[in-house]
Amino acid sequence: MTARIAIISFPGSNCEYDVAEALGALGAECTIVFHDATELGGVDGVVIPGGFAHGDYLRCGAIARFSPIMSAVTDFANAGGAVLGICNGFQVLTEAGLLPGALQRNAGLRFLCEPAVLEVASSNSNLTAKCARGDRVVLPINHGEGNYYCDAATLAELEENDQVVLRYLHNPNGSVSNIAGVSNRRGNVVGLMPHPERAAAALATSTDGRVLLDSFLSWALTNAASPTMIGA
Amino acid sequence: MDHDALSPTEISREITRDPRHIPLGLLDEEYGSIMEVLGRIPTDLELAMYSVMWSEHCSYKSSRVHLGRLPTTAPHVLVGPGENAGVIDAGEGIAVALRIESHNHPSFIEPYQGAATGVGGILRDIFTMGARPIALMDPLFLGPLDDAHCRYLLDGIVRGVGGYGNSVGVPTVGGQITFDPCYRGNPLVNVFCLGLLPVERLVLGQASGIGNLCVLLGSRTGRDGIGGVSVLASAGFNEESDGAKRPSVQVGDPYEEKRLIEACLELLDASLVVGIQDLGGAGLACATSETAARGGLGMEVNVLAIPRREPGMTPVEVMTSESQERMLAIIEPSSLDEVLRVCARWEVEATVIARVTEVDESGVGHLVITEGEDGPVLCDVPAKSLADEAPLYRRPLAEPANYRSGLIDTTVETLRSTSYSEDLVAMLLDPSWIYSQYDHELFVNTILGPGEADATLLRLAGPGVAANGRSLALSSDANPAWCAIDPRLGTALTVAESALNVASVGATPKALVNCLNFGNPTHPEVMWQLSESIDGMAEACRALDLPVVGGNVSLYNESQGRDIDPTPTVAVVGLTGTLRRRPPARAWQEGDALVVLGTWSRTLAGSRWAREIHGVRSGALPSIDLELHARLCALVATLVAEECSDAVAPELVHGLHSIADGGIGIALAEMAIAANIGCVVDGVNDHHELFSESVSRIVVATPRAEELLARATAAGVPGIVIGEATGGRLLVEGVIDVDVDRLHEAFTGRISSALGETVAH
Amino acid sequence: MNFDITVEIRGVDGVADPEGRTIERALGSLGFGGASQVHVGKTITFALVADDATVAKATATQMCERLLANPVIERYEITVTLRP
Amino acid sequence: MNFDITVEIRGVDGVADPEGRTIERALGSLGFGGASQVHVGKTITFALVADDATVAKATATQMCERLLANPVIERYEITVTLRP
Ligand SMILES: Nc1ncnc2c1ncn2[C@@H]1O[C@H](COP(=O)(O)OP(=O)(O)O)[C@@H](O)[C@H]1O
Ligand SMILES: [Mg+2]
Repeated sequence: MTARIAIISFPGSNCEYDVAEALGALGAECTIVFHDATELGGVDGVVIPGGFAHGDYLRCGAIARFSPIMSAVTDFANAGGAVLGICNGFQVLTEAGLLPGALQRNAGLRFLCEPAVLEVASSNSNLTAKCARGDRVVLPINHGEGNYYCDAATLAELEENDQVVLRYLHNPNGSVSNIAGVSNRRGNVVGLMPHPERAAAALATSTDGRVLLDSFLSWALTNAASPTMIGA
Repeated sequence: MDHDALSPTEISREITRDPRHIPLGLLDEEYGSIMEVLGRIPTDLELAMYSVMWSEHCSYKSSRVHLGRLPTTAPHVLVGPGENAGVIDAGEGIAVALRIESHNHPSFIEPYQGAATGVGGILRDIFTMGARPIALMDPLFLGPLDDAHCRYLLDGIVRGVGGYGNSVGVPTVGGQITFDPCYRGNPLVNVFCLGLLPVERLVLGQASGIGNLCVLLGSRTGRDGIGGVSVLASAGFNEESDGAKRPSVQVGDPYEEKRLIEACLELLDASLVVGIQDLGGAGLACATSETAARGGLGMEVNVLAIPRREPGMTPVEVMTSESQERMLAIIEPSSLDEVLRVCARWEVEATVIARVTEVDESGVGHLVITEGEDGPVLCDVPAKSLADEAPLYRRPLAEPANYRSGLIDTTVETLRSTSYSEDLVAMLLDPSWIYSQYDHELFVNTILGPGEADATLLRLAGPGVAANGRSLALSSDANPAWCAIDPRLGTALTVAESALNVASVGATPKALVNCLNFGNPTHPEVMWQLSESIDGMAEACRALDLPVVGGNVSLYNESQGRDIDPTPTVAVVGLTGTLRRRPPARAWQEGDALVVLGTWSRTLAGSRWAREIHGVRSGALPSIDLELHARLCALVATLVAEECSDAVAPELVHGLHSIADGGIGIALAEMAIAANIGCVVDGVNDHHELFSESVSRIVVATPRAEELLARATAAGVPGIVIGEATGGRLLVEGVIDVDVDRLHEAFTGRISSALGETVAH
Repeated sequence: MNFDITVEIRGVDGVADPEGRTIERALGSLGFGGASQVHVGKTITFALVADDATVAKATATQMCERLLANPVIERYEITVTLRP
Repeated sequence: MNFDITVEIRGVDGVADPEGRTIERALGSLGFGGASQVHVGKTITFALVADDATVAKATATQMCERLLANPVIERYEITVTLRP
């Protein structure tokens, strides 16, 4: 079966085409949904791609969270649908309260575009279901504000519920506990700062992103959002 | 406005009676010409518009007589110089638009915003052609890193390029960095942009169709950058006046530009626009007069219709403001509703401010500016007189007094060092501190990114242009040290270097754009440098079949009366066939033979070693045989293409690195660092051979040296084996012996350790 | 009535302030030795039309809660002044 | 003596403030129609040891000129209070 994926595009988003290409190459059918839409259509999964939604003004993701489409995304997530936020998408999901914590300016105060070595910390998420804990992947990072923060109580909860999805081997940005990606409790909503779609093309330096994206697509197909709960 | 024409005596009387042209940067003769064109005394608005349009920056009045000597045509050139960007045909219905510009003076005054708005400006030049920008490059030239103010400038400029480029969603995939004391008081920020378009979307910045509407898109007009082109870009710096120039600083908004790009491309895709023009230097004065002049028609502008950011702006301020993120679209009246709808969706403000008018009885299109729909006429001038009829100067040229004596000076060949290994370590510089702050991977096009090879290699693809297996190679190059010694040969060498860089990733060089950064054009030596440089560029481009499809001239780069070294920057774009694998990069494998293909050279004139280690800047540059260079480029492109085009790689080439500044020494060190494998070289006899900067050559790492040399011979290219890749040390017998780890440390640390310190004003 | 609103936004205690730390180090290396506890915050100012100061304050508080501040990492303080 | 210094940094008049404009639009679309002239600035606070308030102010001014503010596009305001 083909997974149907909605990729949300805000004014200022810029990775939507890249995500569509990478997922398309893995067999998904992608639609780019502009932020002013109020419905997702019948999809199996949602991706919020990287970029600078609303210019990242005020705080990254702060304004995007109020775009009309976000109510539909929230309903979809609450109904158990597969939602993935990459980079700016991760920031949007934390601002929207769909994921715990917040992303702050990199500790080095500089934007960083470079490869990062990551360790899979949990296979209990839509992104890592096909990986084993401890697997290593190389994915590019590309952000100025990827410094993940949450307070000690939240961190303990994340660890306890197996919600830390990916960790940096060498922390590039000051993130608490080397966190590169987290999920919600059910594992159906995942956010990460690195870009799996940039490690998927045939001639890319690393193709480690494929297993993650493939995992997301399979997860989306087998764990369809419960339609009765959408909009409930 | 019916007046009898002014007589010459009336004109000269007026020039002295009321010299209001002086603060605007116009010469007496220029003010006189304006009165001749108009046959009357200009209004304040008219005079202000002439002053910006006839500025050096907009009119190329000092350089235009020389630029005509550049070769600009080839069958694949769709648009050459004269439009906002050059456009070449890449085949299969895809066209490539490219352009380079400088933002030097604004970046000195405010490095972050200066660099940021430089990026914003060049992007508009590209999408105004109907192309989606997919790549930026940023050649930078700064004073030395041990100078605190230069570090402050570098920090701000890099943050500015990244801050704008990253957020607007266009990757910065390359560039270059040069440190030299001559840029201490006048850094150079050149910005290159490349875009892709389906050939049929190509549009020109023309106002056609009488009665058509001109819609101003994007930001509101504020007081920023008023007179930027005449005050900032067309005069040099001296201490007292810098403060007074500050109000010209413009602030960029990449988010507005991003929405503007999307809105404009959507308008073009829907064929809702008949012409479109970006607003850059000279703002609306330039956009209205240029589109009217190109279309051969007139235009009537209602200055009150222009949305403003601040109250109380005068018509002069509104028409000459350089507020960023604005475009002027010319549309048919019937399209207006649809245009407004598309713009509203992208939250882009759109306002009708003018309409296209017919020519008068003598065939002249007038630019008329009124205050209100039927209000008073503030300006009524022939549009062409603003856009195309600035005075042209054939400024005096003079060969610098020390030019010839410098060429025959042989001091450079007598220089010695106590440790060439230490020299090599001191010369290493890794620009990754710069490019790691730039998104260089967006659109998943980047096959070989910055730092990986001699040129950046991108898929020939982007949003709206599906990947077809082929790719684009890009390289930007400049070598002011060569050009300071011999601007003609130095520029030819720069072009040759750039072409070979593009060939070394398997591409055939297809087009070149240039940014000519020079000193004060009223100095005859500077005009001589410019003229020589253009001749050198023309010779090299002709020999290498490289049409010049666009460029930019930046003059008055001087501080405290000292001109910068002549700095012609070039960017060459090439195309490859279908790639199935990543091409070999700048590295080697254990056991590879190291071969130098191309010419051999001993002279140290113009070398980085002579300049940086010994402070010597004289001697005769290495010569170049351009025909041999063309053969070398073709051979290298073929060898690399073979490695990545077939199902099975021949593995004749494991890695390669062209030789330019720093000579064979730096080339070997960079390959060793990338491979983390050393080498033993016995074919380089002394420091002359190690550091000489002849550009017609390349180091190739191969497992089958005999076969490679046979290929070279067959192609009419000389080649020799100089050594072998092996071990953990870089060893050049009798000259260099240094650990690869030490090279690596020196390489990566130089900029970041300097910038780790405080960055204050 | 017309009010001027100033919202001061700062990091909650416990959140690292790398910018503050960097400025502190930079001040030190520029020779400004006596500075410590450097913190960087954000100030948002705007004009607001409201019936009275209480309403103005309540509206500004709502703005902060919904948009201007992120309670996970930020706390805010609102000042309301009547426009002269 | 110990002083608390607050430096308020804002864009000089006439310089575009795209962030302020974007926030203004966002507030409007959230139904906070009454807000206008939104501007975003930066506040830097620190502790400073100085002989007296005049010296403290002079030092803070120097800090602004050299590092904290960019006088080309920003203006700053310094408040000095004695630490209790
Ligand atoms: N050095 C050069 N070589 C070739 N063409 C040039 C050169 N300098 C400028 N041009 C061409 O002149 C035209 C006008 O340039 P410019 O005035 O900078 O454009 P804009 O008005 O968009 O800023 C451009 O098409 C440019 O390509
Ligand atoms: Mg232009």
